[in-house]
Amino acid sequence: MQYRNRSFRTGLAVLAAAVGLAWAFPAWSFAATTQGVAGKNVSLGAWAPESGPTTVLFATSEGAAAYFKWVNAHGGIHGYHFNFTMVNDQYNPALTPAAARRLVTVDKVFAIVAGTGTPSSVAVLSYITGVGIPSIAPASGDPSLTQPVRKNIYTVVPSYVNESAFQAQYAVTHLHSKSVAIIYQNDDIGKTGLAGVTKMLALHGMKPATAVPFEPGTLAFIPYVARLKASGAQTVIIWGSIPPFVPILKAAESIGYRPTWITYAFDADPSVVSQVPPAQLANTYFDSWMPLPDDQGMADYRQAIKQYYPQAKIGLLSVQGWCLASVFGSAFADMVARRATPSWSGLEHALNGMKHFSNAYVHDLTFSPTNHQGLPAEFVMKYEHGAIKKVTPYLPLPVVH
Amino acid sequence: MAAPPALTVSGLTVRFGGLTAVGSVSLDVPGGGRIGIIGPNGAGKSTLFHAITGRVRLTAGRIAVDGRDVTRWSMSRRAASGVVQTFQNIQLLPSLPVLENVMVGGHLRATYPAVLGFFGLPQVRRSERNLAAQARALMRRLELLPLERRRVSELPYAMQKRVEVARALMVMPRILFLDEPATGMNDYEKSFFLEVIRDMQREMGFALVVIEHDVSFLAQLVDYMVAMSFGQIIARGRPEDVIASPQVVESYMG
Amino acid sequence: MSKRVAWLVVGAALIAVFPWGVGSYVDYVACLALTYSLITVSLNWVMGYAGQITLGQGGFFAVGAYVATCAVAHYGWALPAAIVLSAVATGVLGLLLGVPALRLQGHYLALTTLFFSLAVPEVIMALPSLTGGSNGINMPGTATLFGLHLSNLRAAFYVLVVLLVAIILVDRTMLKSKLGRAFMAIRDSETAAASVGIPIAVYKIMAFTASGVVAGLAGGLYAPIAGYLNPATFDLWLSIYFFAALIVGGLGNVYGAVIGGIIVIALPQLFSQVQNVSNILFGGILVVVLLALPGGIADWPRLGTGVRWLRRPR
Amino acid sequence: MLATLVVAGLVAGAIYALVGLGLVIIYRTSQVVNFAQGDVSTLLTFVGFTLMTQWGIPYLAAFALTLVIAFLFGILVERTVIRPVAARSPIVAVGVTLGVALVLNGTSTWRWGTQVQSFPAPTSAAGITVGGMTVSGGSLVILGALALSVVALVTLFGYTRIGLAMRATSEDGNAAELMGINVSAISGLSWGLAAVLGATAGMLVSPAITLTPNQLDLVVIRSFAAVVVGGFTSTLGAVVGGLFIGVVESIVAGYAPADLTNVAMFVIVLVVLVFRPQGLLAAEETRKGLV
Repeated sequence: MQYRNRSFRTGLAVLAAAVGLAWAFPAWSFAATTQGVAGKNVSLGAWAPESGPTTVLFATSEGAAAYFKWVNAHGGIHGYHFNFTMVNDQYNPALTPAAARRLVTVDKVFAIVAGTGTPSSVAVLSYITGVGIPSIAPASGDPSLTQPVRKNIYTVVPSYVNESAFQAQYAVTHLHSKSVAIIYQNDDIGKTGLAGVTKMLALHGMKPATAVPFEPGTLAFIPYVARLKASGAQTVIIWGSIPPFVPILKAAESIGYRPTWITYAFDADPSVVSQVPPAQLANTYFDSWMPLPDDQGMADYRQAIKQYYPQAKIGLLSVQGWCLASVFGSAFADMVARRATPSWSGLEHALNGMKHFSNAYVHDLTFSPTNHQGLPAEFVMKYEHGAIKKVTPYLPLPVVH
Repeated sequence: MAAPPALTVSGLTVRFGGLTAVGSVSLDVPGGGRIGIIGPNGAGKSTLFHAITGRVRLTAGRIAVDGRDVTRWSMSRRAASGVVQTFQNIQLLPSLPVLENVMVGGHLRATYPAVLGFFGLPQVRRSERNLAAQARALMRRLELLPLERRRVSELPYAMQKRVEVARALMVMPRILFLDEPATGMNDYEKSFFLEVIRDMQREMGFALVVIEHDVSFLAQLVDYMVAMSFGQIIARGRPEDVIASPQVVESYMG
Repeated sequence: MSKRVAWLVVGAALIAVFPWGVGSYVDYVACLALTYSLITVSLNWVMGYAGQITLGQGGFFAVGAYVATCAVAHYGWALPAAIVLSAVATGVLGLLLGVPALRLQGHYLALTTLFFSLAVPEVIMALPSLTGGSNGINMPGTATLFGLHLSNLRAAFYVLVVLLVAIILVDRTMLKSKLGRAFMAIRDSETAAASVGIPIAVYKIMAFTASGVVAGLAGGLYAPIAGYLNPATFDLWLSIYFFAALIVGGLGNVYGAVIGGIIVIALPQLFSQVQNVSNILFGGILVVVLLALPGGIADWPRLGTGVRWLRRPR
Repeated sequence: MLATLVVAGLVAGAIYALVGLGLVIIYRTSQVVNFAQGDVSTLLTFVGFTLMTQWGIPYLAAFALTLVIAFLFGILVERTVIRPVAARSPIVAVGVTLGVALVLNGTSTWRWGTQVQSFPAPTSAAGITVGGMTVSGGSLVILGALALSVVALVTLFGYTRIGLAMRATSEDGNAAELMGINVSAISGLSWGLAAVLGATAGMLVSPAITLTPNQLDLVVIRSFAAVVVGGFTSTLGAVVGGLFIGVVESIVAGYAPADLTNVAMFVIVLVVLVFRPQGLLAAEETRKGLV
């Protein structure tokens, strides 16, 4: 019994220590309308999957962080320098509310930029909306973030519905495909993609030749590809967060199936592409709203990643973070150029003023008070003679609901 | 042997794979009787106990308690019918104090529905107080009372044996099986134990079946003895006769 | 006033003022930590007392949270009724999960229950019309617990503390009854338990059921606090975290379970500001604690022996 | 079609089996379920990746070197953090493996980053074509690796003194100790072997999937299913279980309308647990006589 008493006291001691520790956090105030701006220093932040099952997406957070470090090193934006804080939410929607509250009440950031992940972003929607802090360009294409429109949330990543609809449209109108199939990751991202493809095909009086779901992490793709082959589809759209592009194309090659493939530009990375059977690569189209990492215009990005995140690989995931952060950068520049001190309403005003806006990284972005979905323009690429080439100019994304 | 048997074992056989541990043993235990079992190591004595109490599944045979067939009953159900044993390798709850170990034996006599244990209702507390009082009474008889708050894992082996006996008595057995109770006891402890268990048996009226290697100790405790070898009963009768029988002497020699 | 009462008063006062001194961030973390503590305490009933290794707690948590949310969002139930429904549902599931425990031992049982926890999010994904599937589901903000909005984290904090204290009292009471003794007898020696007439099957199932009820209550409370559920929360690692929480806190000790639940939530928060090493630090601390204190943090009085023994391994 | 699916399933199943074998070997000698098996494999795959792509060591030499490193690493882990607790409490040791998993996962993330990397393939050979069905070179290597591992393990367990000692340890550690077998050395050896198997699986599967710190999450779950199906104490059971799950999964993916591969896995596990809880190939030792 003495032993039990002792552990009871242990409990109390730990409790007291916990209270003490927690109180040590300076976290008194309510979020003011302009917090996180001290002179010419601006605090920004984002939740990021630094650990957990989806660390792959952490590269996007690193890209955003690299952007701000690069901006700071080059004189800032109209003299403003940025301190970008990433808080690990492990890609767990139960922990994102903690991360968001920490950013808002402890780190007191001015805005959240490029918070990563769909489940995470949705989990804090009501909190972010309630606080009113700007959340700019989350790394998620979930339509629910901007429908309905929330005053302080703006998205840049094309909604997965529009994106997949764009791919289907390209298959039908440019490739003149008579039958289009989709292979998609069996989760919300994949299913949203399926919805976009289905809607676009319906506009052309078509239906998917087949729709094949797969689990993230699947090893053997031959069964899935065999079903695509059996459907006789001429064009196959590959959909997922980071779709297993190489295994799918290898599986297709091994069963002698060569349709035209359409996939997202994450897969156009040279190191990925080098593993694809050449005969399949010749039939593959990549779409993107971002420049490729090797583009001439991305020299700053490449230098910044090498300098600040040498462990990270140059690739489209970190390009994404860079581009998303650049939209914030442009809006911030626009706000302070009008001699306005940074404020939430000022930032929202600047964003709402973006009409067919382009900067060095993002094209044809349009926001308005009733539309917070930027829908940047996309282009299509293809590998020819070992080098990737644009096969279309920037094309507007189709609007489907 | 006029009294009706409390326990009837007939044709009890236990095989492990190809090995016959107990081969067709039959045995009657009269109510209130005292039976000793002797035999060399590996004779199947403990296996016989385990088959009777339900720890080991029997291959063939029949077991009846007061005429009721319990052959297919689980160990806990047999315990509820009064078939209780202590173990050669002690089976106690090492992390708990002595008192709790003994009180576990009163499980079936805690009268409240188990689920009420989550809520400290008066009825639960009353029942627990009664159990504790009964456990302490037993512990006093076995001179365990000063140790009531000690964890059993801290006790010497002979004391642990005693705690196990106290727990078994707490069940209020109809037939009590003691498997080598005197192991690890010195002469003083043995004579103390002998006295206590005799007294308790007289008071509580249970039948006693004891496995023991210390034959002279056993002879003082029981009035009927059975000798086993290679899973068979090779002799039975009055202790002095069994001990002296040539088969028994030979089985120990061989 | 005895020393113990003084301690209690100090503790109660600290808890009472706690949510007012910290911001909503710490309040949220505290609520999450208390929820985890509740579940770890329930896990302790099965693992610490009844000695059955289980990784099913994540599944219970998920079912509890989703049942409450669906009952409120789709069927218009009042929140208290919905939470009770959660507890009933997880209790039934616990009862079913207890059945394999009758036939399986040790790590077999652990893996069986792990597959239960893995299957739960699959089922959630497979029923999108009910659960929102992978899009997740919102608990209506109008739901209140006897007038309390649990999305108000301070209110939620007090509710959780009250529930946790109540469950600790139940735990203490149970240990002093034949129920607790039977659980521990089964843990220490099933042979001994059976030899005194304890029906092992009944008690194992009872442990799983009771544990399910408490984990379901915790899930039901978590739903309105978080306001949004997504199957991504209830992945493979969740159940393993509860397991780790109990081992680190102290198997078989209710205060250890509480501490463990708090630690697995609070400790990673200390490293949550990204430094690329949060997993290394968190994992490293787990390993070091277990090496120094195999009995968990609640075993700290024996830290000396642990360390000494660590210096000179077997 | 069916033949293609079966072969594809066997290849995936071979990976589950390789990881599962590691789980079984460790469990048999130390009664510890090793939750770090996936992260051990991944970290070592990254080591191999560095040897091949950054140090420029030829594929085969780097592969072999990685296996040596794996063996030593497995022993190191067992020595430093598992052994001190395993003998006292296997449950606590399981908790330690969780901590190890986190540390190793964090190390992979920290050292190699989170970007998708591509791991060199063992062979670019086109493979063989039988009756219009092509089996790729990579697939053949995976199947060959499993066959080789099984032969090696069977030889080790059945025909060498160390193997007999390992078997004796898994039957009864105390008795083995009394017989003069150095049980703790055996436990270290089993961790070394498990790491070798995991590294093999990781390096062979990585060209097919992509190399990331969490690449083996799904594989590990399937491997757990494999050992539950096969029997947690049976070496052969892990192989049969892995191949069985791989094939069933492949056939389901090829014919079922929606993706029911996970459902199929749960059904298999459930059926086995209900009708043969100790697994298809393990001796009946998980049952108890008391209840």
